[in-house]
Amino acid sequence: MTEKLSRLQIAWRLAQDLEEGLVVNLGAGMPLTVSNYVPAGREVIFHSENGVLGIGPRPAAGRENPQLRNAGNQPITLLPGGSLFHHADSFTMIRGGHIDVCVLGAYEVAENGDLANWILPDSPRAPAVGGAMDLATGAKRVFVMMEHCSKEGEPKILKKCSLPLTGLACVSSIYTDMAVIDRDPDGLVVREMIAGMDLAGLQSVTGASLRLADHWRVLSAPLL
Amino acid sequence: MTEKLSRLQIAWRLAQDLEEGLVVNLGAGMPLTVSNYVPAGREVIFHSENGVLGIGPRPAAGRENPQLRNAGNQPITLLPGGSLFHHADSFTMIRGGHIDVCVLGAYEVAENGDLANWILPDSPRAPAVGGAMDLATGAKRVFVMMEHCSKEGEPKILKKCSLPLTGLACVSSIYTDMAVIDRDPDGLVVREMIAGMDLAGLQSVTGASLRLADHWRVLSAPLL
Amino acid sequence: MINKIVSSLAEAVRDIGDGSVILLGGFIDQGTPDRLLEVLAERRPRDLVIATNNPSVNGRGLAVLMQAGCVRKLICSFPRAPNSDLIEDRMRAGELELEVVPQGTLAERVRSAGAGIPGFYTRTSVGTPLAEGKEHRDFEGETYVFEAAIKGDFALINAHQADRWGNLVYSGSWRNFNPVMAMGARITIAQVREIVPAGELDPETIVTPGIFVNRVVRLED
Amino acid sequence: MINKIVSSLAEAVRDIGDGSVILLGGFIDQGTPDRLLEVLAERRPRDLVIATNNPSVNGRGLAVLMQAGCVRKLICSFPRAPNSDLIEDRMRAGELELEVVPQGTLAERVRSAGAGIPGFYTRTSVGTPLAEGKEHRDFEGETYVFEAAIKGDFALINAHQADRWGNLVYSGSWRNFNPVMAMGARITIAQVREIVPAGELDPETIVTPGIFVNRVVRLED
Repeated sequence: MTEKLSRLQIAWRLAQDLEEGLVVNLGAGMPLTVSNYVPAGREVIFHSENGVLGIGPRPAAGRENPQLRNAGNQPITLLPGGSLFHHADSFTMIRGGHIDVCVLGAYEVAENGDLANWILPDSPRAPAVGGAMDLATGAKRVFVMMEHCSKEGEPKILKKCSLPLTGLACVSSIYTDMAVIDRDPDGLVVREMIAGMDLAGLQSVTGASLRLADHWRVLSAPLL
Repeated sequence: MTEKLSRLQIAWRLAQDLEEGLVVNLGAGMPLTVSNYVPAGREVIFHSENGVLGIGPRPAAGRENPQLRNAGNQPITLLPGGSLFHHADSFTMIRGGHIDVCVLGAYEVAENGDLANWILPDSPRAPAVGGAMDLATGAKRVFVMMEHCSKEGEPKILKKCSLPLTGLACVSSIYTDMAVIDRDPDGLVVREMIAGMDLAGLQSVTGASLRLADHWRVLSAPLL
Repeated sequence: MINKIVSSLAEAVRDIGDGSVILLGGFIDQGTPDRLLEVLAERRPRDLVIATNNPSVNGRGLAVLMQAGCVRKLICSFPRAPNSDLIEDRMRAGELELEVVPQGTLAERVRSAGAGIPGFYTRTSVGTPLAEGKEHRDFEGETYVFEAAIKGDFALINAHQADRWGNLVYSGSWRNFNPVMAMGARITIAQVREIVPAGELDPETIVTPGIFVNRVVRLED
Repeated sequence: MINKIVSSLAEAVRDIGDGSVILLGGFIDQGTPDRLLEVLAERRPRDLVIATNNPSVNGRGLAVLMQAGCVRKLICSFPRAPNSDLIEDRMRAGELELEVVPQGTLAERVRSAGAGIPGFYTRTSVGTPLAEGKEHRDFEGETYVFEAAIKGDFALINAHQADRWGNLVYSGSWRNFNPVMAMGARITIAQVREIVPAGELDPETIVTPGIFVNRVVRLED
């Protein structure tokens, strides 16, 4: 049977791919959970666009510093080696290609790497972009983590995005509850699928053509 | 008789016009001497383009910090309130109009405020501009200090500069060994002349038309 | 003697007039200049243009100014907050103009103004609705969009410590937009938690040199 | 464990190849990366393009590299020094290309490269020989000239203290161009006087966060 990953399991799976020494920005929401699952002993430097490098574990209850929070407004700690800077320097890091990986959620990803994750045209809310466009465009690699399909069961990986874009041809890898998919110059390549899933099954819930990597593996994650 | 000012006296005279609280950049060479003559008790903040604000008196012999020097490479001290920053921030201050006054030497000044102070076309030396163009263009006011005439006795204040320019229409005031001259929308206005000098005499050593201010005064400086 | 310390919040914001462009430091509710904004709201200036990362999320500061009807236009990256109904309602009523700007573009547009740079090119937003109507240009095979500087008449910021020359240091992530906005305005006004004698801040560690700051006011405890 | 500390100068500059664009920190002889340059000169790379405020004034560092015939082009603001005969002689011999850039324009061109900005407009140099051949453009009645980013393959810099993450602090006016050049290169290499354990540098006072630094080498006493 095909057991889909939970959101935390997606975060866990993505975290395994963050190599030692990378500088990684985690988008607000679900991506922020990724930092909990970096393998012990591996140093990954987490960046927050409000001017922090080297974010450590969440502070213990009662030990929060109200003047040290991430871009999701959660209390944080700094690791030894952490540093602080202002917004223009922070986005010099982002826009200038100094961030190795950013992790973002998505409404839609296209097979050419286009990303839509900031606005639903029919929303009554004011349009809010934050740092999403800067990160999508500036980071060396953009990892998307999301459910493979929308709540209505529609594919979110598409030939072409229908929603207003966040960035062009920027997504490098997609981590979903069903698969890990990389983008190469020819399109989308499935690197991992959950147990019981085959390419035809994955293709049936995907709006863009998928190829299977030669050495694809089963996508699995511990219970979290 | 007409007693011309020495270079140090020009510096002294200029220093009297630096009001409390101004941020002032002093060009290398002769302008650096200006800081010695700010009236006691008046706080003027001296900026050096290599990343220093709040330069204090020259350090006592043997007390120099080799890692604290000005743009002329002389040892300096910092006043309480001084700060340090990098070159991009330093020229944000300059280019962004945050420097109230810069003091520069000049080969030529034109009546429209054009300044030539960086290159002699027939020099065998490599052309070297340093921060002169940034300062001439970016400072709110540019004070020129120079001898009124060249060593050959030729006027240095001209209808139009003949040398390659440093900046366009940037000079606000000129302090020479004979006069203090301001620029207004109609041209050059003599604010002070040395004792014994009259407008005709000054005009005869000046290549641009001068007007005499209504309340002009005698230019004088203590013996230095 | 140079003394940028003013004795009250009201004195600090005394000359912010109708139609002023005001840059705000702060991010979410980290290091926002709430008290300056609240005291400004008492004076009921009209038609203010506010550049800030986001609206007030705690009902303080900018929320008070907006509720007082003082704001005509908001330039920001994330115009959404617990109280952003206010923004949306006023937008629908045609009483509030909104310009959405990517966060880093906002920071750089303000820094540019402070640095005497009228605008710059960035890849950020190319291909998105936020680039529509802007000049596009290719450099080495990549497409960029031109973003114009945002110059403030005033910046209102929040800092940890100040001295009488206006030197500032911040604390933790409350630094964020504050030093950037300080660079981009004609007059920068800081609310600070502590004032120390000149010379007490280590020159090596001052983040905002006093050249960028015009007035400092200490918050009452 | 992240460890950007390398054990020798030679290892620090091991991969600087012919034709590299190298950004140098330092100003006059304040905070120049002399030892890195001298060890690089031993390897005799060819056709280097060097961006720096000025040539070596003390006969060390860049002077050694130039005397070894490694430099094809110099981008600098003040190409004059006690030893600048060398520059002028080589220029006349057609062996050295010189691009003179106003000092602040040099800093901003490099910072732009580091910030993902391909170029910017400035009033500096308009109307002078240094603006000739460059794009001019008016903004609000003022004329500006376009200056393109300078991206380095390498930056060689000088700092006071470092940790294994590459965080740097400087000392006094030896800061100058060093943090700027660190931002503008693909690989930044710092010679430092002291290495301290991670966490010993106060996060509030780090000037160059380690993200901008690839290798750190401590000078022998």
